[in-house]
Amino acid sequence: MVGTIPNINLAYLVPAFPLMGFLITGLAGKRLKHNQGGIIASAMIFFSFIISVVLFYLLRSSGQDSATITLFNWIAVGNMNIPFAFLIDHLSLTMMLVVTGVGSLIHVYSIGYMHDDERVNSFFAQMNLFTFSMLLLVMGANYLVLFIGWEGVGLCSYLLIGFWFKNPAFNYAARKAFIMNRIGDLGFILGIILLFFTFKSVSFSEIFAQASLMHAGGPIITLITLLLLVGAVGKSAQIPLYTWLPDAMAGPTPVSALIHAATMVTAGIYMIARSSILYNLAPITLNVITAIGLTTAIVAAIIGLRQNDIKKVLAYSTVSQLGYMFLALGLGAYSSAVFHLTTHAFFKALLFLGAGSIIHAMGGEQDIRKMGGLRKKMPITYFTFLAATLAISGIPPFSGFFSKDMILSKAFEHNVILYFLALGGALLTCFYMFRLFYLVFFGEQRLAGAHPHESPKVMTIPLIILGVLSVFGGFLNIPSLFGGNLSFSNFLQSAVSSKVSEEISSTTEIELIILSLVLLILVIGIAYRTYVRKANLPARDGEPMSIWSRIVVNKFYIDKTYMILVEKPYSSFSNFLFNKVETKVLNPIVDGIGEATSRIGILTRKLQRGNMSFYFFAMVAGILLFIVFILTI
Amino acid sequence: MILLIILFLPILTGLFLLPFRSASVVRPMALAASVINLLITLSLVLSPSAAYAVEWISFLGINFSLGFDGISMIMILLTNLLFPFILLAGFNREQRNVHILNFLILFTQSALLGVFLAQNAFLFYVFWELSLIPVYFILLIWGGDGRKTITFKFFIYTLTGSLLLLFGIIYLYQLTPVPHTTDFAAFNKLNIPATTQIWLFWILFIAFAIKMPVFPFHTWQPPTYNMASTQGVMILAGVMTKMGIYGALRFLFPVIPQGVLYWQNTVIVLSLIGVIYASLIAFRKTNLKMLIAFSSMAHISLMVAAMFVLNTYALQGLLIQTISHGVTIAALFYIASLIKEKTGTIELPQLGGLKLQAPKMALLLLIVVLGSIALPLTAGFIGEFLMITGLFQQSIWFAAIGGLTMILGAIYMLYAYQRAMLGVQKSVFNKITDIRALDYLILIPLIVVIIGLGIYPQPIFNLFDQSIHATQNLIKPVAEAVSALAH
Amino acid sequence: MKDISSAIQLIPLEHYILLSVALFSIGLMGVLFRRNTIIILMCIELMFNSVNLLVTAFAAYHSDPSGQVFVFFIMIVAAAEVAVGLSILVMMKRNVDSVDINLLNRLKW
Amino acid sequence: MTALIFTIVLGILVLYLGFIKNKTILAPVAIAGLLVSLYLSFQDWGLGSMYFHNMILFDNFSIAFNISMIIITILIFIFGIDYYEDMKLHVAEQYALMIFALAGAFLMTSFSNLIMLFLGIEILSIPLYVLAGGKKYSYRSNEASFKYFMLGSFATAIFLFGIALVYGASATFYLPEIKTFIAQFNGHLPPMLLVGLLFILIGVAFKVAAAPFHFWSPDVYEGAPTLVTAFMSTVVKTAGFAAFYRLLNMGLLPLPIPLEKALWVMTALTLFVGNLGALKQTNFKRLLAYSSISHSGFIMLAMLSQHGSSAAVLLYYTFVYSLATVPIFIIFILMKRASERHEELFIFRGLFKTKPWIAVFMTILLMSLAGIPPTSGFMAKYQVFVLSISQGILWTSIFAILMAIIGIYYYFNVVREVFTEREQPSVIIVSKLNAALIIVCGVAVVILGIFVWKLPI
Repeated sequence: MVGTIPNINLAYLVPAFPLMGFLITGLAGKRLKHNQGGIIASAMIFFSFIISVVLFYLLRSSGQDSATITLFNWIAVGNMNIPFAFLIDHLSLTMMLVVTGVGSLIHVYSIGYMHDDERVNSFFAQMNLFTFSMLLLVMGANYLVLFIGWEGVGLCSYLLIGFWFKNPAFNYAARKAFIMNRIGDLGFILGIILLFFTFKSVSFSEIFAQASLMHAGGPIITLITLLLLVGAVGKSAQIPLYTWLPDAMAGPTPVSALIHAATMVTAGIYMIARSSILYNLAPITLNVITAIGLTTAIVAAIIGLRQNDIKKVLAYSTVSQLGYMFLALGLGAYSSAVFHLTTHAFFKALLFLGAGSIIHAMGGEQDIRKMGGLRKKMPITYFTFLAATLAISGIPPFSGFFSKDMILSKAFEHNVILYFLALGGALLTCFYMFRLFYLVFFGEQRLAGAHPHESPKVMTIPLIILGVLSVFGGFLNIPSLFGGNLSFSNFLQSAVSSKVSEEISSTTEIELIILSLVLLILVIGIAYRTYVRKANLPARDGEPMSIWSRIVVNKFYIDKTYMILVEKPYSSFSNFLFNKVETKVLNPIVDGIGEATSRIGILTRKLQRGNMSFYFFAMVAGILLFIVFILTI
Repeated sequence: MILLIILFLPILTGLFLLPFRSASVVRPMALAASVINLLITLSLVLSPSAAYAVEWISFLGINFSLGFDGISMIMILLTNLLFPFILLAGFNREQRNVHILNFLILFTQSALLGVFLAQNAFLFYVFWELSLIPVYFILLIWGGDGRKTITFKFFIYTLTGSLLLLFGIIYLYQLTPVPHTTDFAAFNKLNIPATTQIWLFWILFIAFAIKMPVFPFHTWQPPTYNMASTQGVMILAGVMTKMGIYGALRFLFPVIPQGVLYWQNTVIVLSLIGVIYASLIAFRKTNLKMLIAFSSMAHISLMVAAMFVLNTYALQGLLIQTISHGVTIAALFYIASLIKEKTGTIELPQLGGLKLQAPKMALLLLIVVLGSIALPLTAGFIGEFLMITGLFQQSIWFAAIGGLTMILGAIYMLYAYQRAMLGVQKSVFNKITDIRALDYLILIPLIVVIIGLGIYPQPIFNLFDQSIHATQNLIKPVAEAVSALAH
Repeated sequence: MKDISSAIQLIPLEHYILLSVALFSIGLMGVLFRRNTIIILMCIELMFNSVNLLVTAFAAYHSDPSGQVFVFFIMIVAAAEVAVGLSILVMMKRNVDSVDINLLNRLKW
Repeated sequence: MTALIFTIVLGILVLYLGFIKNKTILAPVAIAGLLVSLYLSFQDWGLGSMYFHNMILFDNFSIAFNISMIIITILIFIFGIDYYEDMKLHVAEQYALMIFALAGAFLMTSFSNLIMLFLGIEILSIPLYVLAGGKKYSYRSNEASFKYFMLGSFATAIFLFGIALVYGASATFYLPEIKTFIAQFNGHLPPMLLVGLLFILIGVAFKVAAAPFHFWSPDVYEGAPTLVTAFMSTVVKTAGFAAFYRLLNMGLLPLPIPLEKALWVMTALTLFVGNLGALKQTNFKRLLAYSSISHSGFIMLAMLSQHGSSAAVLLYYTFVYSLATVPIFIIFILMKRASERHEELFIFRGLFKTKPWIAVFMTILLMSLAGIPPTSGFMAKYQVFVLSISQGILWTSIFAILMAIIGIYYYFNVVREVFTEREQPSVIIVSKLNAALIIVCGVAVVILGIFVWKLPI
């Protein structure tokens, strides 16, 4: 009895609007007035946000968990039948709301931010295209439609990272991002195919229906989940495929906010949460996820400590936050992962936009060592940024606190060591965030000749809205501890089947919270002492430093390792193939045959000596030979 | 009868046009003819039932019998779809002896259609050779530098394969029950001892392997593509490579299933090697046309691999990829030659930043590139997805290696795109022009096909299913061979 | 006719065969090893005549007249050939002023 | 028979016409006469009449071959009109000698007795010795005729010796009787007979320039006047193969195993020498000489692979081969004139630029020689391979196919020259008649390739 919900077909409009926006802004191109493109684009996203809200209430009122709506039969081959269908359920609705909501804010913000760029219209076109693909991703009713969005967002991130295409470094970053994503995608598509051969279908409903009857730990399931995981790792920038994300900061800041913080990078989390039923069947995979998540969270946080580019810091923090989400997934706490995803969308978007407005104010300067004392100059940015910082650091009652706390407590349930590692990561996060915060806003301005000023309204208003969200966003999911009813998690229950594990007693939970709180305050204090009181700056590049910090500054040399282990061998091997195999072996063989033949030809010609007695000899010889031949044979 | 029209309309038009020397007369009429042919073909798609057969050389069992099934139909569709654009590519361009050139192109079209329509091996062979002759002259007369030697190598190399094929055909002919015949129908009924099939396989396959080309029979290809004129390379890469695939489907699977089975993995491995090999080389190629040539080889190799796993997914994927690859590669080469026209070079290091002056060209190139790296919602994705699915059914490793095209293709294609279009602009390209209406006329429809089939491929699948017996003809014999081995 | 053949048959056939084979070989050797065209022509004639002898002998032994007829044919043809050959020889002498067969070797390869 | 007699008379007539100093009438008369004998040959179709104590048998086989040879000769004569224009003296002899040679060819196709075969070969050869030396003061022509004569008469001697030995063994010159005589040994022939047969075959093989008895042909073809070369490489070769086939078919079937093996070796050698010799050839006439050797190889393949029933293929092959070769020689003559009497391949350069139509037909003719569809040359090769492969002769066929590829290589070498630009384009004069005939031949070559029917011979 799916699809009986009245007006559910409105769902078409959700992706339709951004698509329209893409076509309009893309095709109209130059013909549009300078910021018309931005307005149209933002409006489109906003419309689909409205529709999503409407859908939300429709679903609520209908009392159903999900609705599938099919556009047309996409691929029907043999016994493979893949419709182009959307699935509207609580999970996808959540994602839709996040994508369109945060998305529209960022679009509005971009109107101001990209104001001076001459290719602003194509910028918005690509942003809309991205939103469209992202919506396909979250709304798809089967893995293949999801995959469309999956690759679509990859493409858009490629385009937008390389938006300022004159800079070769940016182009490189864009290519790197796309290819690393593609590596993941290969695993993903193989996983989908294996799914198909296992379940004879790729649509969520059928697969999960069958999977719920299977028992855990089957090799096939493990393989499937691992393959899917490869895709998620690539998309969500986890170890070992995370290096593209920091480079992706080459793109315009709104892009970083929308794609590389709020939405695209969370696709992996979404996909795993979506496949929760499968993952519950594969404990091994879950452990792998936990390991990946935790390491990523901590390593990225450590690297973040020593970054001096404001966007790089945020990038690494994104990576580490995604690590937390993976951790949650690994622990089977899918809903908390999605919850953290949501809150993270709020405050990380806010952080990026704030950073954007700072960069805007500083005239394109991104080095936090050159900033400082912006507290007075740009109060709105300051306050919103503060809110976001507190949120990401997990200070109650800011949104980050609730989501992160859930994950931590899950970790504690699972294993104490896990908990402390996670907590350590959280403390690191707190430290580098406040380092950033203090360096930027406190002290006195260090960059001479810059006249920082508060950004225009079109940029600040989204900041404020996001600020509000990141302050109160946590209240969506107040744990029973604080008299809440985990409304968010319950809302998701129907879509994702979280692993049930014994609740820890509220007393221990209280203790844990207090512990973490104390530590956090301590960390903030240290940060304050170092960067505000002593006001000592991070080391300049080139200054001598200890091995440890050198390693950290060089991001554990992972980029270099990849360069040496992958890129160099790749190109040299392809050189070898062409210069040696193709030109030295294959071509010579073919040409050699021709050459040999013509050699023989020349010899045969030379046989024709032109003098008679030789001819006589030849004939007689021939005759004698034939006589011998016929008489002996 | 309608088949006769489809078959002979182009060449007759070409002959009729020979006396006219002015381009303004020849080109439009040639174009008109090919468009009409396309329309007729489409009408045929709607009502797919036509055949034509007369005795030709009775004492040699040769009949002039035309007909088609899903596979041929798709090939014919591709041919007639591409040729209008190939002819269009000649418009507004400086060409010597336009009338002869257009005649040769139309001649090629007829020959190719003949290959795909023939229901008789001898007829097939005749057209197979015929298609080579005009192309040879197109390359020889209108080709680029070093055409004399390169064209010659290509010609001889291809003919070597063809003559072995001829041997194979005659061998099959004399195996048929008296009175001997060369009809495919008779060939399909043969059951040849396995030992024979095993050696006969290569006699027949080499010709196709060279045409496609399969590693390591590909050495003629990159230089030829690089040297060929725009139209020449569009024909070569767009359609002629498909002759090999079609021929293999026609000859190998129904006639010598056991041979196919015996060599299946060999060929698949060879093709997969080809995939990796070509992709890797393409990465280091600085000459754009060479690069596209190698990328084409990579794609074709994947198609060959898919062809030899021989299950429904692979076949369907193969067929849709046939069209997708034909269209994409034609568009790619067209844009490449546009770049050559505008900048005078095709060497990537000398290019760069063209997007500043020619954003539209950059955009179109990007779309085509995305099509060729099989982004979802392009036909390429459907094709590669299905083919990889098919490979998966054989072995997950085949699928994984075949799937590497997704990554490697992205690597070299995007690299090439960025080197040509993005980055800082060279000062010499300050005043190059963006593409003109004519180029739109060629590229937009091709792109529409690429994306349209990516969004809604079903028509092609249906077309193929309409002649489900075609699938049966291909799969059943091999399946039987498998079961025979089992017992 | 009758007594001629009987007279021929006084000598056993092998002798004829051996003789004519010998003649033939002599001619052949001459063709191979001499360089003077005239002599080579002579040797070829010798070979013809060895054939004539052989055929005659056989004809007598088979007592079948067609053999003799054939001999006449051969003689006529040989005569014609020699006529042509000598004229060619004259031409050659005029052109290269020699009768050495290996002088004429411009046409080669 | 009447055709034969008439042809001889015609020869004498033309010879006497030489006394009239008006040489414009020669060709018309000769051609008209040949047309008459063509008509007469048609009259004999299906009669199978015998003459001279059954030494000559005009069955359909011989008549078919005669007709084809007459047609080719007519073609050559028509081209001759233009060719002999600038020649002052002795034109009549040229025509007359060719006609006599033709008469000899008739004998070679219709003998049923070794004596007649011998006479035919000689009547064919002796005029050719003279024709080859037709250019009296040309060194090369002289050398050609000299070599041809020397080697020719040497081969004749061998041939005669063979006949003598066979006669000695079998006491007859009649092929049917020889056949029955051989049959009684059922395979194990006495050496004398075997050697005799071998010598006879060698004598014929010499005429068709089968390796290793081919050495005369490149030199002679190059040296002889081009029109004579055309005549030799077409009519003479046709006659030679007709004789060869008839000899095997009437006299030696079933072919004794040793002889068959020997002939296979000869075939392979011929294919090899012909194609590889031509591969790197720069002189066009020599190229065609080698190509005719290689074609001999293919014909022998057909002839041997199916004794007795390959006559039709033989006729078809020789005819279409001649039909393609003659006009090529003519185009060669024209190009030679246009480029100060050079004979290398490069003289064809720029032909497409100056005379596109001639170039196109040149291409078609070369394609026919190379055996590429839809020309008749392809059909001919196809039938050859059908014969050989259906006899299970796989390896030789593969070998022949590889050789065919080499053939394509050198023919298209010429095509490539035709279609490449030339520095200073040369003026090529093509008389209307020649152009027309070239086109007719080209069209005929294609038509015969498309409409093929089995001849009842």
